[in-house]
Amino acid sequence: MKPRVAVFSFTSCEGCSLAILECENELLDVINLVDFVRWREAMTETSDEIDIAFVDGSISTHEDVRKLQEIREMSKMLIALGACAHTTCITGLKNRFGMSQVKEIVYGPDGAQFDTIPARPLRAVVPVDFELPGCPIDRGEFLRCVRDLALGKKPKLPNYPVCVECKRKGNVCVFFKGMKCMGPVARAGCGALCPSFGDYCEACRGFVDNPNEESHKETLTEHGLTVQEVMNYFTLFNAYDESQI
Amino acid sequence: MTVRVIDKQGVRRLVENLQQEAKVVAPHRREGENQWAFQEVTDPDQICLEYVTTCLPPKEFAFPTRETLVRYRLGDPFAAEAVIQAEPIVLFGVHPCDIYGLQCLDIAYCDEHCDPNWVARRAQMRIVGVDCIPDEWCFCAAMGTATVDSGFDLFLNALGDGAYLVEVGTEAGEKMLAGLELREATAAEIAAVKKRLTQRIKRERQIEEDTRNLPLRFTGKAQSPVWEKHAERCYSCGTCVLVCPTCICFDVVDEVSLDLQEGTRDRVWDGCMLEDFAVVASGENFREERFQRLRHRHFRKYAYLFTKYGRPYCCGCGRCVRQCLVHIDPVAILNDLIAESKGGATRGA
Amino acid sequence: MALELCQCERESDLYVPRPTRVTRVKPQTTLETMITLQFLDGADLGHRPGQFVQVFIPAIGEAPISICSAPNPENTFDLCVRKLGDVTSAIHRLQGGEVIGIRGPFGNGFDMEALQGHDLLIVGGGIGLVPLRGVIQYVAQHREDYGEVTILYGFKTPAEQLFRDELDSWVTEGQMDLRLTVDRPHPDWSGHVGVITTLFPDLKLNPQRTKALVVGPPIMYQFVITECRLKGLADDNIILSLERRMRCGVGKCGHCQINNKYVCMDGPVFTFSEVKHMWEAI
Amino acid sequence: MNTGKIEVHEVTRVEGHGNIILNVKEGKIEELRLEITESPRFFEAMLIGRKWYEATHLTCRICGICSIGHSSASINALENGLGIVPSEQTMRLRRVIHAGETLQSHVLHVYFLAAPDLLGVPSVFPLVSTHGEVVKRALRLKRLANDMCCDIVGRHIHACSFRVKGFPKLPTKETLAALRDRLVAAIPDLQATVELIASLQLPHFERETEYLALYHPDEYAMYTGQVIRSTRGTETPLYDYKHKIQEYVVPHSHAKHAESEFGAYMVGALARFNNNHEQLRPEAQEAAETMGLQPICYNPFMNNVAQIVECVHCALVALDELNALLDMDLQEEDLTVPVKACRCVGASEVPRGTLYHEYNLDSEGFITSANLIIPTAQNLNNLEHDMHRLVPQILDQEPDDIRQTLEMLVRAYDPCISCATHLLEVKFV
Ligand SMILES: Cc1cc2nc3c(=O)[nH]c(=O)nc-3n(C[C@H](O)[C@H](O)[C@H](O)COP(=O)(O)OP(=O)(O)OC[C@H]3O[C@@H](n4cnc5c(N)ncnc54)[C@H](O)[C@@H]3O)c2cc1C
Ligand code: SF4
Ligand code: SF4
Ligand code: SF4
Repeated sequence: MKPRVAVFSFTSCEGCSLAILECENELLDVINLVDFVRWREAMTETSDEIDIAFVDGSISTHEDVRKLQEIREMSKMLIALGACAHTTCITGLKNRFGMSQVKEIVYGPDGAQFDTIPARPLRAVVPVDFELPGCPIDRGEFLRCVRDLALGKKPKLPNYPVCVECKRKGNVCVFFKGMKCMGPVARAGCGALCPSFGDYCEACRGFVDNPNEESHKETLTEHGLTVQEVMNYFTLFNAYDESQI
Repeated sequence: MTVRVIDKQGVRRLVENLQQEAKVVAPHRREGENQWAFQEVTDPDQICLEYVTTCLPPKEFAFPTRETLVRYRLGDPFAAEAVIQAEPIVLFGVHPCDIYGLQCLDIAYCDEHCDPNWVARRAQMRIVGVDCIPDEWCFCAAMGTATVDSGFDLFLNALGDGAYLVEVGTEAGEKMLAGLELREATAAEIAAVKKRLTQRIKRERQIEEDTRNLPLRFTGKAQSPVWEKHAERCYSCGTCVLVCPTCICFDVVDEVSLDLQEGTRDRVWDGCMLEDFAVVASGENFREERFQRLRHRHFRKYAYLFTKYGRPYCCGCGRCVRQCLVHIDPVAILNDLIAESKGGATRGA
Repeated sequence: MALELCQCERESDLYVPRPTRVTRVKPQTTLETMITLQFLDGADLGHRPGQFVQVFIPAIGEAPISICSAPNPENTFDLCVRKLGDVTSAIHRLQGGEVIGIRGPFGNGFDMEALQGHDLLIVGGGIGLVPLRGVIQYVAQHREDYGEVTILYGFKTPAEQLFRDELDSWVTEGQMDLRLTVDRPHPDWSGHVGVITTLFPDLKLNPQRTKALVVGPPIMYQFVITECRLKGLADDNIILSLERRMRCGVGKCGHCQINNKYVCMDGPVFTFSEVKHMWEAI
Repeated sequence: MNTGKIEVHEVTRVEGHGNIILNVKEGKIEELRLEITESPRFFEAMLIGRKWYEATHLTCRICGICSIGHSSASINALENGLGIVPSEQTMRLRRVIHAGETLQSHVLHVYFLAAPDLLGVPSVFPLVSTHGEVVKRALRLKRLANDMCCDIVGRHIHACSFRVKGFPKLPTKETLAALRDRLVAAIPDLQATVELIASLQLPHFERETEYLALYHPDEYAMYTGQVIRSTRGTETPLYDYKHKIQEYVVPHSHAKHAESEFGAYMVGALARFNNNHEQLRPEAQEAAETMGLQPICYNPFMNNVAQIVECVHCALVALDELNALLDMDLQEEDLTVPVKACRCVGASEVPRGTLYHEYNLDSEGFITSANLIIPTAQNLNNLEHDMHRLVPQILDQEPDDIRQTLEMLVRAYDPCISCATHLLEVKFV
């Protein structure tokens, strides 16, 4: 039987769920591999019997926590879809402020009624079987993940930095063009997309297992960034810090 | 044989002639400061023969960054076949160090087992060498690769104004010159090139030891503080080994079509500086620490393979240190090792 | 030009797996299973004990696995596999009858001729017994060529014991001295308890005549080698088999290198004197 | 239905989380509202303390559908503030990717989200077997639209190299030519789309309201415009947007609502059409006629039709721009930007309407405050007014049909709820 697949969204831009719909050339093959049984953005039906749940978004309200636990209950396998679910992505930037401060700032005196907690990745709330990183996910990586699951393989992420893919592409390192890049510490898998388009890597896929962060902070400083700017580079997609919540 | 001179127009015609029969690949300028890359020639005027070094070495034309080794159809039984794709190709404008690098891979890829993909591509490859422009990082003189006397079909030595002294390496090279009217070189021209080549052997970045003794300098150096000192800022990003003309390692990955009908086994460039290179299925990592990986890379280049094949597996092109963001430098490492084994302490340690 | 250097013939099928039929599946423990294979054309694999093959499961991938049987007249060979990842799990899903791919045999294997006339001390820890089973079968087939054979086999719990139904025949037909041990006391176990080195004090062997063949997890080697040396064995006579990550099996991909040695070409079998100066070995 | 409560918990096939609540007692509406339950992300707060060059990549993450639109508004704002005039080459490339996104979003909306309603199925998936060709056509068009972005800026969702002043890497001529050829080949698919929509019956419903859209003297305003134009006859300069649009908080919504001096108003494809139809390509005007769309149209369901009109227009604009680019000699440009303290205001017409970005920078280029006004948020007010007008007209129907019609109305607006939840203004002191 084909695995029953559901897609859920929490605090995010939903770009990662949409990225699935952007597999236009492969979508018909995907439908042959799996059955979509629940996906609010794309369909009206719902189902509670789920083999694989793809969940995008970070968890940033009490309601989110409750719903995610429910999804975990009804799914055999839970896969974090994209940066928000994996590192909190930019939604973690609000964690720099206290929550009551954030609400006060944004809603004024009525703020207290709103439900918001520091943004956290899925794995901080429930056990997660696999994390597909990236903002948004890499379509190829998503397709490989679906295929591997259909074949009974465990999906794997590279544990080397973006520089590796950048080299394999034959790119000129953007440091030679006066930019500063997070590639040496960021986890590969995107095919060094940004440097290949002349931009620098912002580490949307999070870091490799053992990034040499100290060394990279020094490198960025040597290339002219201020301490604040270095912090910004490190936190744009990776602001979530366990110890802060 | 008389020594001939090819002028700017001649070079252009030579390229056009070669393009009749083969894909011609030559250095081109790339965006960014002082950047070049080997690229297929579409317009001979875009070729840039006066260049320092390319981002990737020319090995990619015989060992692509990713290539399919085996293709198979699923089913019972599955049907697998080798995929060996080779086409006539001319690498035009290769520096001596890179020619040396290709030879290193020839040896390693043909040792005991013969890698069919490498061999097929190399069999159809012709090389036109050109002498180089040094930069602040290269050290070919120290490695003895500033000049080569084999490994090319033609070799061009600059005379200025786009003219070159032509050295013929093979019969195929001689044939390449057919139809081009080349004048004979003057004695003064020959002397000028000779003089330049002799000077080339003495460059600033030197290794303070006869390179032939390098393997000796590695004995007893496994526990040297040199490794940790130099590895401190290493990212394990693999850039140094991926851009190296003499590095050979690869990973093999399986790709299966989404309809689950067919698949390929592909090899992609890999490198021993990467953290997971020596991880086994049980999870154990046999080179867990950065310094262990840095140590292995240097032992391999200057001791293991040197001893095995009688030549260093480093051509001194300087790509690794040039492109390493923290400029971890084999010359500095070698000199530290040499200083250490000559009795001094590690410099700066 | 380049190929002036190339002395070898072209091996265009170097990376192509040969179709091989799974003729039998024999589960061993919850983690290990044994499969028997035969080339579709019935050809002989032509291996020696201690060599390995690259097993290819279509659509999944390839993994190096030791051949765990001695050459036989039926031209079949056995593999015993622990379920650890993609390929090994796929091997566990085999039911028999399927066609999978094999490249090899690769590696040096045990030099069975050089072992002739010697007493053998065979030490297997856990799944390390797998490549040694080929040696044991070979010795049983050529029993008169070898002296006394002692087998030490240690495993964590009784449930993890491999080749259960064969062990008796090693003792009776093979006339070998087999000693088993489990790491920790266990309700289902009445035999020896303790790590494998605890079997050594009772051993009586002639260090001049004995060659030790040791295969096990990395942690086991240093302790067993120490015991062997205490028994007076020369480093040349302690023979090991090492495992590393491996991609090509033919000395190209670089993954299995230990110092200057390639496990796939120079090994997996090494003498202790070969590896004792290699800081990456054990 | 005369009495009872209808709740649509989590409206499906829209982007983001929203509920419809309708409570009727004896033929009278007691309660009717669209609840926006999407978790707020506090974008304006996120922006505080970030460098100016991070704004574009940060704000494009507001929305996965109109990410290019957010980048456009952001770049437009920064360039206005920092006094940068992009080159012709840059503007042409931007118009291609902007058209790509509009095309992709409209195709997604009409084929995947709205069409199942019209064809009576719960999602696009059953259509694969019943309307295989239609689905394949939609996928083809969507892929092409995506590639118009991917081939130039790396990806459509959260473009990599879409930056202030220009493009760090230029596409090759081969890439551009390939896109042009594919666009030419896609014309029949667009025609077929027009015919398909012309053949479908959309609900009749009208409510007079105000339509707002950007206006540009030289073109049908998409990437950006100069003034905010209203069907009520007013024109407001872009930097004065706060005088035209007032935002306010409503208790049932995590998204702010907006109104102009005339009350609720609508933005989006229909609003653009109603304001600027005479600037559309003739072929697009023809398509409008074929599908029965005429200015000024007060039927919000016709927004779907206006979207298809824009698909035709955008494809033709992109074609012209690609041809022009192929005739040019593309030049690497200097992308260095001098920074200064300034107020940056910009806007873009994104698939769902006018999107405003405003940042204030200090002298080092750090963002000190930000304000973002998102199209869906502007439309919510109008949408609720529509619902109040529509419900009495259909109250005699079965609850399921009422529910269905209300959902269709919500979908016709193509709301992007996750976007809308971030228009929360931050006042920083
Ligand atoms: C000479 C030799 C003989 C062997 N003999 C036997 C035998 O007889 N029986 C037996 O059971 N085993 C044997 N092994 C071990 C066996 O090869 C491994 O267990 C097997 O390769 C696991 O493959 P897999 O696809 O199941 O594992 P996977 O874990 O899926 O891994 C495949 C490869 O990827 C690597 N890998 C795993 N995880 C990661 C990660 N997170 N990131 C990057 N890389 C990763 C692994 O190192 C492995 O090389 C032998 C090994 C060698 C070298
Ligand atoms: S551009 Fe970035 S990812 Fe690429 S090599 Fe340079 S530092 Fe690494
Ligand atoms: S290059 Fe970096 S920022 Fe770009 S997609 Fe890859 S990981 Fe993300
Ligand atoms: S030495 Fe430099 S290039 Fe090599 S892995 Fe370390 S940091 Fe990367």
